[in-house]
Amino acid sequence: MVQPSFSHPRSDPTPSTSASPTATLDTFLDNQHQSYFEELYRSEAVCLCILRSLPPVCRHIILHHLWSHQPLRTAEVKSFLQMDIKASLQEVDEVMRPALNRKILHPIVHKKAKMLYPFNDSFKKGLRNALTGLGTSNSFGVPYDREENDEVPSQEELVAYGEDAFEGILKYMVSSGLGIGFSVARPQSEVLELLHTSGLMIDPNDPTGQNPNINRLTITSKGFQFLLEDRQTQLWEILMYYLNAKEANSERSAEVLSMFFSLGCMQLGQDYSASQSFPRALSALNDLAQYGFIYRPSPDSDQFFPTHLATALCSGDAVATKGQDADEKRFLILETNYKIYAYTSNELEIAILNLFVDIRIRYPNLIVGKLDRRNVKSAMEKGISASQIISYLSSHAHPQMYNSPPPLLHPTIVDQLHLWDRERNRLKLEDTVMFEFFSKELFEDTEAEANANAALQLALPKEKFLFIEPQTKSAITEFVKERQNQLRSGL
Amino acid sequence: MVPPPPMESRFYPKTTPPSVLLVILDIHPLSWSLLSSPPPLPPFTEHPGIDKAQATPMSLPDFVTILMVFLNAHLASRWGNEVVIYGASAGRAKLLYPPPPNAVAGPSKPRPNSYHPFQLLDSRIEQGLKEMAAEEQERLENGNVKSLNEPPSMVSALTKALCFVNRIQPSSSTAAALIDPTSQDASGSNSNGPDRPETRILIINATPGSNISNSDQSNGVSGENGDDGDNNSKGQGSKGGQMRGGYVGLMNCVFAAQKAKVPIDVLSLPPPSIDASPPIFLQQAAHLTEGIYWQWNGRGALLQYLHAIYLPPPSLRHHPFAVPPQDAVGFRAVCFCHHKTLDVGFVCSVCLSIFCEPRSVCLMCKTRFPIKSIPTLKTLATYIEPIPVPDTVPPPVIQKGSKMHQINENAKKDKSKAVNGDRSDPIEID
Amino acid sequence: MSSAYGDAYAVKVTSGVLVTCDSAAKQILLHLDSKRDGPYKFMIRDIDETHMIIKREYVDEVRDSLQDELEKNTYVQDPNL
Amino acid sequence: MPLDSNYTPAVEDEEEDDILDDDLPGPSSRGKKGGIAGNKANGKGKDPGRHAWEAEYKKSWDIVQEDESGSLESAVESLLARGRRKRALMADTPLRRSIIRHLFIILDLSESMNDKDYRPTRFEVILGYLRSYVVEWFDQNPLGQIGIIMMRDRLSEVLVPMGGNPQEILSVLSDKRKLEPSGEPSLQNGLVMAKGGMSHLPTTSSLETLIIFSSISTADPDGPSTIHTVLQDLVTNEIRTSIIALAGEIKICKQISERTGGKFGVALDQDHLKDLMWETIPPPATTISNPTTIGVRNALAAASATGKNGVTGKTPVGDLMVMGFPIQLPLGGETLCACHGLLKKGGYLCPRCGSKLCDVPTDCEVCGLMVVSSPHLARSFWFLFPVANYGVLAVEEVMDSSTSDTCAGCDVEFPDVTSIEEGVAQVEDGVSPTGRYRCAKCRNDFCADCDLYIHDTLHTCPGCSQ
Repeated sequence: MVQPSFSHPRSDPTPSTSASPTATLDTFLDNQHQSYFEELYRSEAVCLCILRSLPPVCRHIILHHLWSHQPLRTAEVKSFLQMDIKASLQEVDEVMRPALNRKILHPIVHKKAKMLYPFNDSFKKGLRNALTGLGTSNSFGVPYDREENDEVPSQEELVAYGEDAFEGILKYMVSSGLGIGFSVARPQSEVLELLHTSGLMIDPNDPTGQNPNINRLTITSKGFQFLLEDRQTQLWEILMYYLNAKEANSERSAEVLSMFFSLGCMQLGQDYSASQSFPRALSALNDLAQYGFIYRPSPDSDQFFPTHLATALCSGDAVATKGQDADEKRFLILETNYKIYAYTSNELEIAILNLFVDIRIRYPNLIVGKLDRRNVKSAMEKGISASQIISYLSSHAHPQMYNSPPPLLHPTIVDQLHLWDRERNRLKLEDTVMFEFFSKELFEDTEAEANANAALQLALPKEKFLFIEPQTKSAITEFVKERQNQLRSGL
Repeated sequence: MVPPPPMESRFYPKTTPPSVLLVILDIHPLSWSLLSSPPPLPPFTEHPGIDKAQATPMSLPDFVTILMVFLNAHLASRWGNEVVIYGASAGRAKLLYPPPPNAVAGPSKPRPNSYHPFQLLDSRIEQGLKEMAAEEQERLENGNVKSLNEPPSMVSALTKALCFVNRIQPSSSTAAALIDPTSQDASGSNSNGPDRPETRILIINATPGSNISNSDQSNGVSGENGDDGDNNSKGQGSKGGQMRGGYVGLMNCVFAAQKAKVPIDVLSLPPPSIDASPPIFLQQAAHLTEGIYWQWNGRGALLQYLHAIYLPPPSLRHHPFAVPPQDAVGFRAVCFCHHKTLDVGFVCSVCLSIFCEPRSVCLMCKTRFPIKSIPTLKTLATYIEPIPVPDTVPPPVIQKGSKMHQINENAKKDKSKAVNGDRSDPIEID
Repeated sequence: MSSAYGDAYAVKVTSGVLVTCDSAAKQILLHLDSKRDGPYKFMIRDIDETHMIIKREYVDEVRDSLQDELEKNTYVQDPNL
Repeated sequence: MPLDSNYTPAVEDEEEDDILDDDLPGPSSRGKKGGIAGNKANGKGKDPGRHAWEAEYKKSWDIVQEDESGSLESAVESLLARGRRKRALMADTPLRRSIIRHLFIILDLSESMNDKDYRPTRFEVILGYLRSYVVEWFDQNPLGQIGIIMMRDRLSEVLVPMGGNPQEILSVLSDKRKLEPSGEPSLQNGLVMAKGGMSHLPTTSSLETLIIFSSISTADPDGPSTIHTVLQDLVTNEIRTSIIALAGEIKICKQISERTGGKFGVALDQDHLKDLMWETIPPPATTISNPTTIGVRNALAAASATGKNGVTGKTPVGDLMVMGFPIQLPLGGETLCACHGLLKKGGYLCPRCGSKLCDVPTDCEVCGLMVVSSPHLARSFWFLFPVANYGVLAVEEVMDSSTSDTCAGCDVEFPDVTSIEEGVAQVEDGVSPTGRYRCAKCRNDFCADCDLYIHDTLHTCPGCSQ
């Protein structure tokens, strides 16, 4: 029951998030079409970030082949990977799949059991330009030429600004759910709209979700799960919700997406010119300001500073996230006796901990609490799953915890959490109609029929019981009746 | 609950630790002039192993641009990857990137079409190279032309690189280990954090021949009479320093790298047409540290080769990727008396120092050897002749008559020195 | 039309809520049901080790009472200790 | 023996200083800091009359103490300083060392190994140290061989026969079940077995035994031969016997080690135990009296070349050995090897006769040349060319001279001189107040980390190699 993914990160990377932070992004991209990518790959920044989002092996094969003129051949891939030359195409495909999904390579059936993977030209060009710096699309942001004398916010200020803005939103969500009142300003209405449409928050008085009163939103279980994600994932989820909203309004989202990537490649502390960097995505840029991705000295100025939220967007691992750096994020020590020591004074983190930890002692910079059944189960009532808690714990584990032999979290605790999760639903209840047969053949015929119509819930051949979905009752009874007649007439 | 990861994910790692690439770039002016204008004919025509094809000229600026793209690719291949570059010029080594703290941090304004880290790296490399070139220039104007005859001080660069590695990931044998004895198991793999970076060193050698031994042959005559001037000008440390910095130093670096599990990759630029004998000691270094040794064939395509051979981080190299097949490695040594590269040598049973000819007293530990055995050894020495070796390995260099003569007088000198028996600095023999 | 008795092909149809659970929970349910009487019994049919059919109207009640029963049997450490 | 002077009841009781920044110098440091060393002896117990081994057990983590400002800086610095002082002696060690070593580690596995004065037990600690010891040993003595003998139940048995493969030894050391301590040790049996195990070995290589003795008594068999006769044999066979006692100083042990030219030490605590063990790792200086005759390998080489065997009447101190440096073949096709006559991939080519050998170091089957790969020799070169110790730099020195502001090794920036307050300077001698250490030769400055690294591991000064 001990999950392999909870073991020591070096032995098995990505301990906390079974999915990478950009999981939402990946799923989004995988569903896009050729044209969409063509549009994306016009920007070198996108090519760079897409390349980095590939799994290492695939990534290196791409880089390996980037500068050669012929298309990549399956034989070559096999030789790179020391595969048997007779290895099946699937194995190669398995490795190259991410690149194919991103339309970096266009598979062409060469001979039988042989494939050619020519590069997508725009990607190849884009990546090469990214490496050589010969691009023309200004995708890395056009710096804003300011006068010498006007003041520039320091990196710390930018980080602080970004943190405040984003944590403000999170705090608002938390405080809406729990009694704890943060003195937080309500985010702008657009943000609330997004939170609502994304289903992170709902208006309890408005079950339909048609005309919610966005001032009375409360957090949903989905929202709680959102809170437990690490920062990287949260950012991308928000961005993806934003993107989807745009799509819903049938706007072209490619520009916006490529802007996200460009932001991710920008330099913290540097100011850029909005109009020249993103001529076609200005409105989106303004929206991002509300989430603290960028900072504008004055709302209508062309100058903007990306905050660490933006610049860290594409840095695959949260460790690279400036502002809340590694050891600031790793404050949890979890003992096998379920005691938790959290070296943090961050209101938000404490609030999140409070979701499933029974906080006993609270010092200025230290929280001592206990993972106990009552709190964990109450958290689970809120819709938080055991694995989410576990991932939260392991992603915030104190460096000290890495010095003890793996797994990072002690199996007993992991198991106990899973057990508590199990405990909640020991009953599986489903409406059913039971058919009780006496003749074997009739039973079997009906079972086959029910199976064919996917109406079967459960079949007990020994007792000759058949359980089927209620809505299919009539159909099945019809069938049974005529079978009965056939059989009866049979004798 | 989470399903167990599928099979292929165990075969192909999902992520790799961030990797730090330390590049040691040989910018010896003579070597590069040789590379940029290759000689019309390969010197060793009688050697079967080399093809007579004319090498494409490769000038330092051309190569540096290629190198920059490669380094950008390294930075691009993973977030958190880092690059450190040392320049090794004649007898000197210098850190080129990251810039020294007091230096101006690159261009103030980022270019709209280049990723800022790339831009920083490239501009800084250019700047650093220019600085070094300038320093070389003034060294020449200050008149010590002989300094050009010194080999590029790879060793100095290597030591600096290893010190750097030691700083970013200290070995377990530091004060911390002294404090707690629990970290005393043979597997010293106590990592203080989720992912510690993996480091590797890439030596880009431009100097023909095994740049330690043949340096002494290259500046053989001039070096000899130059020595006195050398000694009183730069102090006696230098000569010994060169010798130690040559073979023993390199070996020490290799062992240190082995301990730190840092592979040393070697890219040897001089194509066979220029240089029939590969830098065997760099080759040994690569072999002993499980690095990759590869010699350019002088036919361009360096960019592809760099990406193909040297880009994958160590964690991916042996699996799933494969390292290119390595040549035969000559485990030759350099004798302490004349810095000759030896196939068969005479070794002091006490201190294991290596000599190219039988002698009565060990130069290092002053052990007296039995007079009786010397004649037998002498005769034995004459038996030694080069053996037919595979193409991949050069035949041992044959001494010219003049060289022989010179060595003999060296030997005399040594003997006299040995009799004086100053143990202060055993290095300053010859 | 022949009576169900003796007719090999007769089929008995009952509708309700199928409960699937581990045998321990099953036993608890049986126990709960045994304590009720008359119309308040929720069990329609006990099928096997891990299945039973109960009346639709009792579903929530059953679930809650099971939870209570489980809570009774789980030791919760006194937070003040 | 110098080592003991630490442990004899110290005479001077003055400077009753606290053990807070106590740095437990290895015995080697005695030469330089005799005062402190002597002081350590009674520094353990407060009352002067007590012997060191009577002192209550000091846990190693007690040594590290926070200074009043609550930081560990001073403690760590003292540890560094201790390393520096240890090296101070290394630098002027004689150049003559016997490289080809054969070592028997005689391990006391008596009941006493279960004592808990070392956490968790002596047994565990010793095993842990031994594993890293073996690795380190082979690292510095690639041409040497190690065997392990264990003493328990008054018997001695060879745990690992003399061999040059650390992996095999480690594997044996790693399974504890076979090594369960029991009974009493018999020093005599252990030594006899060791002697027997080394009788066939050439005396050109230095024969050594390292005894880790945990109990305070030895239960030797009655009979004609006593431990003293055994001791006599050891002396005649020049088997250098070093003894590290965990419990206390034992007369016979001290005698043995003194007579055979070994070292004797009593471990104060885990750190010190480690120091004692690690001191036996670098090859021992060959004493003048020790006549190493011509080795068999060397004789082989000579004989093969010139029909007569090279052993001469008068035994010189050392001898020139003819060694060939092979060529390692790539793992290409399979070829016949000269030593086994088997088809094998890879292998080495004898540089003289060109026959293929499976492994080095070995004597070439065909021409009898002793074939070693030069790295094997090169491993021992670092103490032929030791790196001179770096001197500490006082604040003013840095002030006046135009020094670079980065470390010549790792290019880390030095702390700003002006910002150094005097408090740190007096933590330990040998610690530079400016955090700079200057090489006397090349006048380059290094940071403390590089200083440690260069002298402990790298053995090459970045500045001097320019």
